[in-house]
Order: sequence, then C-alpha cells, then structure tokens
Amino acid sequence: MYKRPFFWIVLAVIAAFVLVPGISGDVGLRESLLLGAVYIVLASNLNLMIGYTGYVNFGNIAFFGLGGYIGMYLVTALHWSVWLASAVAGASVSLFALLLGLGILRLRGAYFALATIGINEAVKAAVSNFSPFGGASGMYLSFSSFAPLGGPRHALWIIYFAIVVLMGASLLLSLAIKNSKFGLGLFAIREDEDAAIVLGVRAPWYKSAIFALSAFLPAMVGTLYFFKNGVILPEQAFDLTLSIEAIVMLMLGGQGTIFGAAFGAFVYEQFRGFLLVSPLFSQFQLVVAGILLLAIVLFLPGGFMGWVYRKLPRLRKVLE
Amino acid sequence: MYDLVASLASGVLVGAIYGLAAIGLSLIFGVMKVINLTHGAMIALGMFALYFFVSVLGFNPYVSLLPIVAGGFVVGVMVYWIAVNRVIGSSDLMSLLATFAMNMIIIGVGTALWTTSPYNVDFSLPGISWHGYTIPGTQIVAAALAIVIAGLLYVFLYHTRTGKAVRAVASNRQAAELMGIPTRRILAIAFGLGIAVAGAAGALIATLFPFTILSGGSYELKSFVVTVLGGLGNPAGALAGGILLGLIEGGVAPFVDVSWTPVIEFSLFVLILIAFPAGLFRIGKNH
Amino acid sequence: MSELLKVSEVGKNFGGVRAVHAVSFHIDEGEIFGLIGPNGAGKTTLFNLINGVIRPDAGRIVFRGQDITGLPPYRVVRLGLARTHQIVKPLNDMTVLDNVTVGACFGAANLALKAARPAAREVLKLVNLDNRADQLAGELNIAGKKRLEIARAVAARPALLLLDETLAGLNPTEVTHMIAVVRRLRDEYGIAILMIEHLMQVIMDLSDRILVLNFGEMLAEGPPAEIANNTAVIEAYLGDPDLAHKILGTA
Amino acid sequence: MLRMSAMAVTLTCAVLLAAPFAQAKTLTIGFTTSETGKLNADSKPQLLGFELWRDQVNTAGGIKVGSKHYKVALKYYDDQSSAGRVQQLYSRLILQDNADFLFSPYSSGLTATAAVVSEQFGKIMITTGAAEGKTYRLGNKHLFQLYTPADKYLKSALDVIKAKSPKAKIALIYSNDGFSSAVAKGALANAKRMGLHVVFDESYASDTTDFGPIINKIVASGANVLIGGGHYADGSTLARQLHDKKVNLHFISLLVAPDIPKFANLGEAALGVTVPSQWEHSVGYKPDFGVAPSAFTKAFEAKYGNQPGYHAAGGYAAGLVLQHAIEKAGSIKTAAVTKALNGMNAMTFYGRVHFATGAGDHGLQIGHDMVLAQWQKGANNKLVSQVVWPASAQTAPILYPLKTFAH
Repeated sequence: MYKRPFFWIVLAVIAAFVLVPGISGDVGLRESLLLGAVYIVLASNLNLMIGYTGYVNFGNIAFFGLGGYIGMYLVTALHWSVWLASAVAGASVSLFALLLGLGILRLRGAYFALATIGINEAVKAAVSNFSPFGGASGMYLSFSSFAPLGGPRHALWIIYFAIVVLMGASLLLSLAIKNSKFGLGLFAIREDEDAAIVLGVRAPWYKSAIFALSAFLPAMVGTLYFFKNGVILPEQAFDLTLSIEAIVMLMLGGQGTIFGAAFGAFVYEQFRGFLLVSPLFSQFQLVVAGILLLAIVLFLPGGFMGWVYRKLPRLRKVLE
Repeated sequence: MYDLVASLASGVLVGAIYGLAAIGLSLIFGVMKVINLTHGAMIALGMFALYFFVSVLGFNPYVSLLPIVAGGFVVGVMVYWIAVNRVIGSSDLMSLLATFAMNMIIIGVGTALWTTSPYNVDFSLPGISWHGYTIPGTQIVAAALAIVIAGLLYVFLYHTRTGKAVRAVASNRQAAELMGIPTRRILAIAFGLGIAVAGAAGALIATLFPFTILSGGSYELKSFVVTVLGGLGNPAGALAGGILLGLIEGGVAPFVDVSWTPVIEFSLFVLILIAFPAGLFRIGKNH
Repeated sequence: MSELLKVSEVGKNFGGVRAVHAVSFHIDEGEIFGLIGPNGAGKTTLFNLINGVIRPDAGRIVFRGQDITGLPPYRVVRLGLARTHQIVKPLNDMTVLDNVTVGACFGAANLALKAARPAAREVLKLVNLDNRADQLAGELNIAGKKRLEIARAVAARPALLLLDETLAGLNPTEVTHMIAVVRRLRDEYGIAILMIEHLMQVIMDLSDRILVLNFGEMLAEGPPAEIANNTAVIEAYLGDPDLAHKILGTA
Repeated sequence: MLRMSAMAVTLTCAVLLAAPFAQAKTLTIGFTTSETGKLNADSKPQLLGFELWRDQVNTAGGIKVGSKHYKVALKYYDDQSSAGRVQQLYSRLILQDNADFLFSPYSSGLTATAAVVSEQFGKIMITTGAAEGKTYRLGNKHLFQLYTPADKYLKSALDVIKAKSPKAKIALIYSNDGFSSAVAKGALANAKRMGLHVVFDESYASDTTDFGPIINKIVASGANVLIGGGHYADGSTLARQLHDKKVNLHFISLLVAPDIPKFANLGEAALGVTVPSQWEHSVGYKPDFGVAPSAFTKAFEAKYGNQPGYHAAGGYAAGLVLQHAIEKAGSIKTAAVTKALNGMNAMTFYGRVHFATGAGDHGLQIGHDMVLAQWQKGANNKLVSQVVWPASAQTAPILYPLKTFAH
C-alpha cells in the first residue's frame, strides 16, 4: 500500500490537518476543519456501500448516532475513558450492522434504500423512549469529563487530532479495500450481483461484512464528536438530513472514487459554511445548495473526480 | 372498549388520507421507478395552497381542491421536465438525489416566504359524538373525499386512453415505446398526477390540522410506510395500506404509550419490507 | 473415465407448471455433452438447477462425488463447476481484465489478487481479448462480451463448464473461432463441457453425447448419430420444420 | 418580495448606521439564531428582542462603562436549528469576530453545545430560551439563565387547579423532547407534593400531527383538566383537535404555543387555553432599572408592528441584564461582570432576575416567576391574551371552568 502515491497523499493531508491549525493555534480554523474531517469520515465510509457495493444506505447516519449514544453512555454513566468508549462503540455498532445486514441486505435497489430510512427512524424513535440513554432529553456531559484530557480547551484539541486520525484511517481503509480481493468482489456485486454470485462471490456475506465495516469508523467518530459537543439528543444523532447530505457530498466528489468522497465532503462543508455566514445567501442557503446538487446530478453525474478521471484516465491509475 | 372503537374509527378516517398521500408516491414509483423525495414538500405546498384559497381568497375548502389538483398537476409536470426527465433510466441514486435537490429548493423558498411557523385554516363542520368521543365532520368529509379522489384516479387509469397509456408505460416502457406511445410525455403526465394527488392530500390534511412548511416531512415518512404496506408501485394497495396504518395507529394507542407509535410503525415497516417486499396487498396488480 | 457430474431424477415446478421433470444423466471427465430441445424445453432451468441459481423440488445432483443439490452458486463454482449465461452479464463499469480477475479470484482457482491478474491475462489470450484488457467491459461488442463471458468462467479453473448458447448471435467467422476455443478448453485444459446450443450442426460435431429435453422431460440421450435418427426427437422438432430439416440434414 | 426589499432596506440602514460608529468603541455580542429549520418560529422573536435592545442602547449613547461609552454591535449566524455547526460558529464569534459577550442560541440542546466553547474561552453567555435546568448543572461558571427553569413551568397552572378544583382529574400529556419532558417531570413532582390527582400521564412523539389516538385516551381516562404540550407546532395542533373532538375540559394549559400571537388564528379552539409564560406584555412589574413593561411593549410594537411575546421580551432582557451588569461592574472584563451578575437580585420589566451561585447549579435562574396567560374574548369578540395568575399580576379574572360541549 505504501507504494501507492495515494498513501502518501493521505499522510500529507493528515499532516496538513494537524499542523496548520496546530501551529497557528487557530481554533476557528480547527472547528471548520473538524467538521470537514467528520464529513470525510461519513462520506468515505458511505462510499464503501454506495460507491463500492452499489447499495444506497440512506440511513447511514444511524451508525454515527448510535456510536455517539453508546460512547456517551459509557462516558457519562459508567465513567469510561472516551477512547475506550469510542472503540467499544465502534465495535458494537459494527456488530449491530452485521446482524442487521444479514436481514436487510436481501433487499435490493430502492427497497434497500427505503429500509435504511426506516431503520434510522425506528432507532431514533426507540432511543427517544429509552431511558438509560436519557430518552428524549438525551445525555449531557459534565464539564469534569474533560478533566482527564486536561480541561475543555485542551480536550477539544485532542479530540480534533483523534478525529483527524480516524479520517486518515477511513481513507486508507477505502484504499486498502479498493485494492483487495474483497474490494474486487464488492465491485462485482455493484455491477451485477447475480453474475457475481455465479462467478463465486459470496454476496450475502460480503455485503454484510462491508455494511459492518462501513459502520465502524463513523460510530467511533460519533462518540468523539458528541463528546466534544457535550450533549447528545436523538434529533441531532439521527438527523436524516445529515444522512442525505453525506450522499450529496459523495455525489459531489464522485461516488466510487476515494479522492472524490474526501474532496466532496470537504468542499461541501466549506461551501455550506460559506453560505451560512454569507449575508447574501444565508436566507437562501437551502435553495442555493439545492440548485447546486441538481446541477451536479443532471449534468455531472460522475461527480467532480468522475469528470477529472474521464478527462485524465491516467490520473485514476496513479491516485487510486 | 369504547375508546378502542373510537380510536379505530378515527384511525380508518385518518388512514384514508395517509393512503391518498401515498398513492401519489406509489404511482410515481410504479410508473418510473423513482422514489419521489419532493413528496413531502408537495404535500406542504398543497397545505399552503389551501390556506391561500380559503383564508386569503375566501373559497370553500372543498371547492379549492379543484384548482389545487390542477395546479399540482402543472407543478408536477414542470418538476418532471426540470429535474426528473434526465435521470430516468439511470441508477436509483440519481433520481433520489434529483428529487431531493428539488425538495431542498422548495423547502428553502417556502421557509423564506412563510418561515417555519404553523398556519391554520379555521374551518369546521358538525361531527358525530358517541359516548364522549367525537369525530369531527371535517375528518369524515376529508376521508370520503380521499376515497373519491382515489376512485377518480382509478377510473382515469383504467378507463381512459391516456390512463391506459400510463399503465402500459408502467408495465413495460420499451414495449410501450414500440407501440408508438410517447413515453416521455406519459411519464410527465404520471408525475404530474402523482404530485396532484399529493397536493390534494396536503390540502385535505390542512382542513384538519395546523401545518408548517416542514409538515410534509412526516407525511412523507408515513407515505413510505404506507407504500411498503400496500406494495411499492401499487396505487390501489396504497389506499388499503393507508387505512391499515391508520388502524395500527388507532389500534395500538390504547395499549402502549403513544410515543412508542413511531417505533412500532418503523419496525413494522422494515420487517414487512424484508418479509413481503411486494407488499401485503396485491389488489389491482397484474392485470 | 470417471464420472464428474451425476444428475438424478431432478425436477422443478413453477406455480404448477412442470419446468423440469425427472431428468437424469451423467457427464464424465473430459466429455463434451450437448443439451438440446425446442424453446421452452427447460434447458436453461436445468442449468440453473445444476449451478444452484434455483433449488430443485426433487432429485439429487452430485458433482465430483459431493452432493451439491441446493448449494448456492458461489459454493458450486468454488467446487469447480462454472457457467456462462445466455444473456451475457458483463460487469460493465469494470475493465475486461478485472472481469476475468473476478473469475480467477472467486472460482475454483481461488487465487489471491496478485496471482489472479496474470492468470486472467492468460485466459484473455485464449479468447483473443488480451488487447482489450484495459477497456471497460460495457464497451465491448456482443461477440466480445460472449468471449468475456467464457473467459470469466474459464478463469475459475472449472472441471466442468456449462455453456448456455454461446454461439447465438455470432457471425460465421466468430462461430468458427468460438468452436475452436471450446475444443481447446477440452483438449488442452481438460475441462468437461455441458453446452446448450441451437446450431445443430455444431452441437452434433462437437458433442460426445447429447441429451434432448422436451417440455421439461428427457426425450432421448446418446451419441449424436443415434440422436439424429431418433424418431421421437425428430417428431418433437417437427413443430419447427426448419429445425427438423436441419437435424435430418446432418443425419 | 416585500420581505426581501424590507431586508435590503434594513441591511442598508444597518450599514449606514454602523459606519459612523466604526471609530467609537464598540462592544460586540455574538450568538447564533435559527433562521432556518424547526426552531425558526421560536428563535425569531428572540432575535427581534436583541435588536430592539441594541437600537435603544445605541440611540441613548451606548453602554456606560466608567467614563467611556460603548456602542453595541450584534454579530450572529444561522445555526439551522441544529447543533452541527454551533461550536464552529461560536468559536468564530469569539476568535474571528472578537465577540466580547455572548447570548445563547435558542433551545437547551444547542445552548449546552455552545457552552462547551464559551466556557473554554471564559466568555459570559446570557442564556435565553434555554430553560432546561440540566444545562446549568454541568459545572459551567459563565452561563447565566434568564428563563425560569423547565421544572417550574407548570407550577402556576397547578396553583390554579389547586385553588379552583383541588379534586380535578389531571391529564398530563407532553411532547417527547428534552424541554417538555423536563417540564412534565417537574410538574408531576409538584402535583404530588400539592396533593393533586394526575390520572393520565403520557408523552407523544414530538412530530405528531394527528392527536386523535391520544385524545381518545384522555377521554377514556376521565380527566377533566389538561396540562402539558410541547412547542408551537404540536401545541397548536393539539389545541385545535381538542376543540374539534369536543373534549370537555375545565382547564387547559399548554406550553409555548399559546404564547405566540398567531395562536389566536385557531379561533374558537384558542378560547380559554392558558399558557405558562415567562412574561406577558400586560404585567405590572416595577423595575429597579431599565424600561417598564408598557414602555417595552410600546417600543416593540412601534418597531415591528406586533405585540411582543415572552421570547421577544427574553431577548431584550438578556441585553438589558448584561448592560446593567457591565455598567455596575464599571468594566467589560469577564471577572468583574461575572461578579456583578452573581450579585444581581433585581426587578426588571421582565420580572425578578437572580442567579444561583452554588458550585452545582451556577447560573440557574432562581428569582424569576412565571405568570399564566389565557386567551379570552375581548372587545368586538376578538381574542386577547390576559394575565390571569398570579393575582398580583392579573389583568382579567380567569375563565374557569371552560364552557362545555354538548354532545
């Protein structure tokens, strides 16, 4: 893997994410990059399902939200360290996805997409009624929880670095899968599942495995993100809009491409951030974002990287 | 006991309206395999259209349905040509995103125009009371009209030339094209019909409850549940699915906390999707 | 020669319609076995039953001494039984090479990705697609796609290959080439072949033995010469005078 | 179209007005507001309150700190009613826009998220529209709550029931969200303490549109008074359906929704519905400093053309309280202003303001009392909102019990 230019590009991106705000100490920049990093994690793991396997997971945010809930529960109720909580959240949400996948991955196309929406809504409604997780009032983090990380000011930097590391892990995971036998099997499923099965791809297991894998890092990041926010509430954790936005990011950059997923997520974050603070657009940000998305879908369905790779096919070989 | 009967009765009435809303979604999916994510926004536009006709222009709400259906059809055809036509035949994802983008645009403009605060159409009709339980007249009329509109749609689809063309395109687009049916125009008409029905459902809902520009969202989710109950792409099943959903909502309420209703609804939705992907009702299919 | 595949009394109904009923036959190693019959006779259904796409209602299928009845296709191919489809199923957005690599990776060969690529290139040479390796599969013409279909199946290193109307829709030059490929598969690679074909002349020439299906039931089984003179077979085809004529012509 | 041109005019005015102040000393107050998303309706009046306060302060020459005068500038962004960008935007407000003080976003959830940032930079944040007590028990030192905490919201409604019909059967139904659940929990405990009889206690999903099933359960329970609710959309829907379904109740008290002037659009369905309110324009408080309630109402009406509700008053009060603390401290330093806020126990147009100073609940509002307002028929049969409880603030006698329906 280290022979591939992409590996080094990822390292360079991580270094930039760490060093630029780290050296300048610019908290505003850090906050913006942090959201960018979270989006990259969401989009690139979603890419494993949509771009690699051809299954549109509309409820992808459920992994992030559940991870956040499990992690926050472990931190606030059982006083675990946030790192252990995050890892356990990742593992348990993956397990949940594996079991879920064996059931709903029998569905194809639009049926699968609808089922994932249903699952997100069901989980959200269940959590809203689940009292150990605080029900509808969610869970609030006491300020003292930041103490082990050196107080809130320090803690937010550490959490940021950790999320950047997980962002790097997401990209490398995408790369590793793309260049593996496992990845080849997934692509075959994406192109024609029946043909893939006849060729020997054990589709049910492959699909469940990638579903579980695509849940792991978002769930870990969910814990860190909500820990940083200090609060977790059902409507924040299972926000269907963010789920769909993750798909938009993927489309923007180009589904199936690792670079595209990351690029789309980052650009989308910056773009929405710009619209929010721009006095001209803040009233119409939803409209502007909608028009942009429509334009991409209608005129640039391969997304930005899809377009670039079509113009420069050699670049695809170099990068991915 | 009385409460269960009362709950089931109002469940059926509300369910008919859920069914009508879902018919729009189901028709569009059945004809062009597009899950229309503007559905909720269109229901909301139907609500605001009713507000405009009744509270601003002083029309009777039920008379207002006529211009709303006509307007919904025009809006639907426009949305089809703007957003949907180009993505017909490409992957599921593309049509989902194209319609979602339209949804963002409509909601964005709607929020700028009306904010997200509720509007209310102050209108009521004498209802029926029974052992302390009352069913408002507006609810009875709305359910009846929902069934009438569904019936008219059925008549259109099965007894008119254009309707038959819509069904032909739905069952096999290539064959329809070979038979000389202008498929793109038919798709546009079907999309327009779907939106018109959604708008009508929104207007009927607005005679019952206050609403905001975001209200369509929860009816959209309910429409998903209903279409799955009734069978995706099976408009006749959607009406039955809607009534079933209404019955479930009414039927479980006396026994569990109502805040659990969405948990039950969506779990059922997923389970039925896995176990019976073709829906529970096969009425009107395979003619 | 030892027995490779044994199909005993296999049957399948679709909603009351007997698609396949009580079909029994066996294939030996290195044999080319033809499967013919009028349209709708149940030939493709029989293929689907053998490689596990659908599960039989009755009967047993034994491959290399192992009962594979009802096993899913991905396990059947792993045991060395590969197939092609009548309507080709290329993995459109992947390169030709990657298509064949999938076969090499997941079939009986079960190669690691690194070893699979050179193996796939070898197979591409066999079917004359090596100059198209980096093209997207969706961009091939129909003949190319048919060859790709075979290449993928062969890359799995099967002991038995099921070919479903590989020659349909090809021009005479392409047919000649394809026949040569099938012969090489048997002669050089030692792969036994079970093939469905409508080009009677070809199947009579190629096959060691032939099975005739009609309305899902076995009509006859035997060497080509015997089949060509079988009156029941000729009668079955008489509904289709063209075909009957062809059969009589070869006899 | 009209809105847009109005916006453009406001923008131009803002630019023109801001220009000459650029040289004068300016105090920047930063916050996020929900211009889009579901909190938009509740958040908007709060913003209007902030802006009215700013305009009045600046017209009067600014905030006086010792011998200096500071003009007030508001800097805000849209948080889209979601926590996603709240921390990013508050960081930006503090670091890039150099906000000196902060106001909270609307809602407890967003406020707790913003507080993580405001606390780490030691910035004072006056919270308004963040009623949940939980937020103030996390160890924050610079948060100050203006609203009466959620668990006391329905206290006045219970007082009315206790006084009018202590044997009433109470139905407590509430939206399954953080704020409403906290209110309900507090109300349940209070009712028990007061010896009142709650016969039905249940929550509904916050996006419920059809209240038919739960209303049937209320009827089945035999309840004759109803308290609860949630936010604007569900509350108005519930009120409308209670009326449409002719439920006979002596008394209805709902959270938030009936306080918004548009609630009157429900017509008959609004009549007699009460709302626990942080503030009503008709209250007769005699402030220790700042405007009188009537003066505030008059100014608000002059500027925006409609009556202020408590969200708007809360916004204005946030500015007023901050201003008073700064002037009292004679400094804009955080430590000095914090000390002034900690020591505050004063009457304002908005009611009493007194913050808890204990380590476990610092900043929690303990001085402010809620009033109960009721929609009643006024002159020429128009619906008007009257303060009906407590007696000291009363502007009209309470309608109790409500008219019953004939079935």
